[in-house]
Amino acid sequence: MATPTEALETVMPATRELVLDLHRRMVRIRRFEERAGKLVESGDMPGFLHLYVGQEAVAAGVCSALTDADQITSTHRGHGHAIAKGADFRPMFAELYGKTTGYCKGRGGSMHIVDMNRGMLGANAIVGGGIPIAVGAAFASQYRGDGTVAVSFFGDGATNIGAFHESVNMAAVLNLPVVFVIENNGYAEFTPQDRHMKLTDIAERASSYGIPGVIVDGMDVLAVRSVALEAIERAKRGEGPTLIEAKTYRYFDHQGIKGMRILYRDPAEVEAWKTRDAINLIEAIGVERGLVSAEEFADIWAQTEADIEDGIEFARTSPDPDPADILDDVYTV
Amino acid sequence: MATPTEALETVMPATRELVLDLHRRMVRIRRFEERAGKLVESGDMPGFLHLYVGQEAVAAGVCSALTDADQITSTHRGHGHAIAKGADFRPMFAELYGKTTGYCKGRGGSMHIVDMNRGMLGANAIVGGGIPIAVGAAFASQYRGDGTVAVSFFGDGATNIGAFHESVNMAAVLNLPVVFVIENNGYAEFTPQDRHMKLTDIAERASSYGIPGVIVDGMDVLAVRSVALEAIERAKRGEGPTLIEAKTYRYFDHQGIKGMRILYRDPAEVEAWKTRDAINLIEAIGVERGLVSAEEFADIWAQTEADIEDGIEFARTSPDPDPADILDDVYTV
Amino acid sequence: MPDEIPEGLPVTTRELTYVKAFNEGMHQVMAEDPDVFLIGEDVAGYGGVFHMFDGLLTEFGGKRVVDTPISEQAIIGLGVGAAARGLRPVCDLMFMDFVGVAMDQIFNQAAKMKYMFGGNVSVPLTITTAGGAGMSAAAQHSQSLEAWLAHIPGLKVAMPASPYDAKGLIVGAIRDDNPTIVVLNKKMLGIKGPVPEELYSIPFGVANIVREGSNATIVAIGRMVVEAEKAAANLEKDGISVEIIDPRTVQPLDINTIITSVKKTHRVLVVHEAVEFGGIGAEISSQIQESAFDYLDAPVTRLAAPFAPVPFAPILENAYVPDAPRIEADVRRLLERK
Amino acid sequence: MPDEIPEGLPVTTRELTYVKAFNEGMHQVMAEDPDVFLIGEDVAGYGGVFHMFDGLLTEFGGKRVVDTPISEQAIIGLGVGAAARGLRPVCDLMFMDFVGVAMDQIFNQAAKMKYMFGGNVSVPLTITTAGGAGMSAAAQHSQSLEAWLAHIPGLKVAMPASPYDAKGLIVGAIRDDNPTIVVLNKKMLGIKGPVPEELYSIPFGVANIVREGSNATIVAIGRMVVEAEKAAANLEKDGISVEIIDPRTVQPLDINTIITSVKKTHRVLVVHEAVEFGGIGAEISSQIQESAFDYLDAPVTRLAAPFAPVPFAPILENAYVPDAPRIEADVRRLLERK
Ligand SMILES: Cc1ncc(C[n+]2csc(CCOP(=O)(O)OP(=O)(O)O)c2C)c(N)n1
Ligand SMILES: Cc1ncc(C[n+]2csc(CCOP(=O)(O)OP(=O)(O)O)c2C)c(N)n1
Ligand SMILES: [Mg+2]
Ligand SMILES: [Mg+2]
Repeated sequence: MATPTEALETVMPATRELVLDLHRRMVRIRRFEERAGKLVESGDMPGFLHLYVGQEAVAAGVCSALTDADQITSTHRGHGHAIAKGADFRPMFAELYGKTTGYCKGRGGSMHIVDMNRGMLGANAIVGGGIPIAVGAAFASQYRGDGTVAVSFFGDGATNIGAFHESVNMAAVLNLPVVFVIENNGYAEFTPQDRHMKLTDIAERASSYGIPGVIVDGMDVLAVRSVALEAIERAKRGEGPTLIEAKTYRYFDHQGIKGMRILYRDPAEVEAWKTRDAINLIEAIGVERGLVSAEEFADIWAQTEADIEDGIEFARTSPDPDPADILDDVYTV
Repeated sequence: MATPTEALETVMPATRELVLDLHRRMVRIRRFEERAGKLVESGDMPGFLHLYVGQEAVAAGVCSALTDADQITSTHRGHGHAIAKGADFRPMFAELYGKTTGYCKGRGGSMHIVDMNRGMLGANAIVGGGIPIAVGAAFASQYRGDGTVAVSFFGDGATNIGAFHESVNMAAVLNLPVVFVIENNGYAEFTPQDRHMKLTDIAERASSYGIPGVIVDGMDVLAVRSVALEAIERAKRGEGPTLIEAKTYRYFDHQGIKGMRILYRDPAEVEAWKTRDAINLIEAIGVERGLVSAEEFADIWAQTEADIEDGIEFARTSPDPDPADILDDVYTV
Repeated sequence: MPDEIPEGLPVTTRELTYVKAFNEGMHQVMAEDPDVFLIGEDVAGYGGVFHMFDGLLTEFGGKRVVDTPISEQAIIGLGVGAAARGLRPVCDLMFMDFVGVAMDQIFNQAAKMKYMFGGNVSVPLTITTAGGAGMSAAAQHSQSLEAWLAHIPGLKVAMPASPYDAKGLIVGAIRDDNPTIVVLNKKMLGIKGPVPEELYSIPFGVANIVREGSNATIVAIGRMVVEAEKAAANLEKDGISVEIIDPRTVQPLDINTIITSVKKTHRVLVVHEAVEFGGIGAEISSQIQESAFDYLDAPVTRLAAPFAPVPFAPILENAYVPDAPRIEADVRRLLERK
Repeated sequence: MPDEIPEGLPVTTRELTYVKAFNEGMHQVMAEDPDVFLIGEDVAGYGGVFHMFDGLLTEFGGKRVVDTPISEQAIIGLGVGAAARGLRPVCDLMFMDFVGVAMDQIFNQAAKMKYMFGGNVSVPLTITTAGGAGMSAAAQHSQSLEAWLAHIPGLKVAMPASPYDAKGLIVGAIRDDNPTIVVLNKKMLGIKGPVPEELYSIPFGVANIVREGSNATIVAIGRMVVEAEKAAANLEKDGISVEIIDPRTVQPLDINTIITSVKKTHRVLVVHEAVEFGGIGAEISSQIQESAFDYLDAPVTRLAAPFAPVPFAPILENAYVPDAPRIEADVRRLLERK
């Protein structure tokens, strides 16, 4: 059974701007996911979703340390990474609704959100599929010497697939500016970590590649940002990749909000993790340190709400794709 | 540049029978390979061969610790494993000649030697291809509770491919009776180890799977046998897999005897390794300890020579396959 | 090869869904043969993401129903090794789209082992997976890749198109001494049909004449059989009599049954969900015109997906996958051809 | 699409081997475009196991010519990521048989990215590999798997059948803004033919009429073009005039050139090295009878490998791969068909 990382008082320094920025990224993810999840479950939206709720600090912390020129690759659980990287709600909702105004013109849906302008090189429906692609993006950084880095996000379960192994080793050998971020939420679908590997700390796998492995409290967004910054600086200095393991948790089911057909997780475990909710933690820090007021945090929630309504409205009223265009964009012509 | 393992005086205990047995296995491999290599280079035999000369102690040491009921999987460089596991020269040569009397009735050739009666579950022309198959053989051992184990042999280069990672982790999680033997000869084709990974000791990769990793001098057949025995006993006790790294060297080129089109290895490196030749070492031990006389060793060489002549003669005079049978054995009917 | 229903056995038939029928076949064949085991991602505790394996862990225990890490190469490879040692592994691949990460073990190892090893090894491995579009699952979770699999000597490939076949073909696959792959269709999981309670198996390579007819033949693969039946029912209203052939397995392919039908109807439409170019329909079409050239009153026609990945938006996906109206239209066009 | 030979350019032609022609194309296109890099196993220091990449490391240095660990998923995936960022990676897969370990990156990632991402990304990735039998390399090092690749929307597939095409198609592939795969034939590496010194590229989707004729058409893929030429030369002695079409790329397939020929000759044989069942010949055959049904005097005939893995023994392998005598015999049979 997964247990929350020990409740550390975060010791990371923070500015008012930083707290607001990180909080905004996380709240935007949280509310987007909750709404999107409901829209699918009510049948308003097609398909199915892997929701990121609970894990917000990982995407927010890492992406806050990146610029638009830096690239990320993501997973089936990719909305959080896209939003943290700066994706807009309008084309995101439009994509989930399968509209022409969506990030993929309705072709991709939830598992393929992309935003090339923001360095979001795509979600991926194949476990491990995005990892070598991030290595390639980092290769381009090195080739061009443009000072950018790439980050690949993936789950604990993904670290058991061949593509992970090949990619991290390749990046190590070629000394590429890439950061590998394991979001260890304790489960691969319904299989707990102790049934899919014999390690507690997946960061240990870094030693197989001769690169640093770092464990971080994935509920502490400041801590995540801090280790990410270090890894990114290292990458930019030409010292190669880092493997970061963020210990985190998803509050909802593998797919959708509440599908827990079987009790593969103890409800007490879920509750225990929620006591260390990343958004609560940053709000507490902001208020305690006198950096941000409760009202200001409330404003972010409210603004997010308005942005979501706007995004949904935009998506709903956007045009459907035209089946006559079905063969467009198979090839670049 | 690969350097030979420090020249340790072997401290392993040995009996006369054991020394004779190990010596015989190694000499049989050495001479088979040298002859087969020449037969291909002279155009007498079709195809191409990856020769095992230099690495004999690994196959001999490990396979001496196995019974016919134990299973092994092998690689493109598989003759040594087959011979060490007890394969006969006649069907081996016949297979290399593509004859019906060969181990695969001429269908497989050098890279697919199999001997089901001796637990040789096949060479493999895909790097890493045999590793999950050994895991499956070990699964069968566990499923049946028959007390057998499986061993997978593969090279340093193969430890960078996805199948290696998935297989070792799977075996660890399922606690299977399998032993993974890395034959680290310092090169993947023409690429030295330090260009294909950032580790010196590949055994360190064991820690990624929560299993023991062991390094052994791959030129010391007694030492190899000893670590193999320990891993096998462990597996049989139900304690799961072990990753063994045997430091060894191939004397010939990646393919064939002398193809060194480019100087990817320093000739001095080759010579340095030859000073610790595994067969010389066991002969020295046998004589020094008064277990086996020089004449007895010479008899083994002579007997091997005779067996080789017999095998080649058998192969040459065996019938070719009949093209009319080309569709036989695609399916079990 | 066992018969479809063993003779003399009492047959009690009732309605079951496609996935329940499959599941019943799994239960019965595992009860029959202790060498059968199931391994894959979330097949044990969770019963498989499509409920395909519900109840198996409870009935047969953790030794025979095994959850794994996300490691498809190792899952299939484990099956190959265990099968070579005489067990009868069922390895689940969840989505057919995942063949790409395990392809080497499927085509270079499982399928070739027997031949390459001179007949010395049999590999009675069964791979289960789910294919097909129509679930808004987009490009990497909706594919039909049977053409790849059917092009691999040594492998057999089943595509059940009814609950009856879902049960009979999984049993047939597991009892078969060769590597087999059974491709369920995700959109058919809840479709109901009559299924005998008893254990039975359907041999590979025997097509099903789903409906007899005289004006045209439709060869339909997987879920397209259902769409073809709807089209045929509509065409019948206009007095057009359509024969529907479901090959059931695309490797081996029961071309004889198809040829017999075409020699009777002289016109044939081949329908599948996969993209048309290089799809299994191409092979079927080629074989038909090779064997029944002089009987054809019109070219063999194919209806399949356009040459694009499966799009997400429902409106596009609906346009992408062939359906009854388009089958009907194509049959009418086929009949108009002089 | 660039022309085959840029107009107005002086053309100096001399004899080169297939592999040298390919190599020259690599050199010239890398000199032309600094965004092109090469990555793969032993492509740098060793120049590739088939000498395909000889001299590139020396000319372009270690930044642009990169050796890797044995990690094909990461090699192709690295290419996908770098291509998405605008570089033009050439990723070598050494043997075509190895596609199985990298298939996911090829078909689910490289090929689908553009479409799945709504057109927002182009993936100008080139994969190089070597296929074909005849080298006593057995079942896992001798395959022709172009039918799989041609069935993947988003990917383009070239199979050069001459030194001229080996150079022109690798250049065309690298300049193409889509993921492409260029499949050299191992047994053709030493074959010589005229090759212009200048840089030129052959666009994808344009067939080559290798030989004009009137009695029958042979559509031949890869090395089978050479065998078809031998057969045609022999048939000519008996006054039989054969037209040979080499599609050069199987995706896209220049069906128009084939159809035009068939409408002229009325009889057609399709030849390839891959196993017949589900091979690219099935698609070609289907399209021919769909588009030229009324012009055919005989069924479209296929000649390809039997449904078995590639056997090792030379006597079996020779029987396995189609050759000139069998092509000749099939053309004669085709002409006898009433
Ligand atoms: C190659 C492949 N295998 C299996 C799946 C099915 N699948 C989707 S998500 C998932 C679990 C992933 O676990 P993890 O990497 O821990 O990510 P998480 O879902 O926890 O975020 C699985 C098995 C897949 N999409 N791709
Ligand atoms: C999947 C795959 N990739 C590449 C090859 C080509 N290849 C054959 S042997 C070899 C090197 C293997 O190196 P290693 O594992 O160290 O074994 P060694 O040859 O040194 O015994 C390579 C790259 C292959 N056969 N299979
Ligand atoms: Mg997880
Ligand atoms: Mg090696």
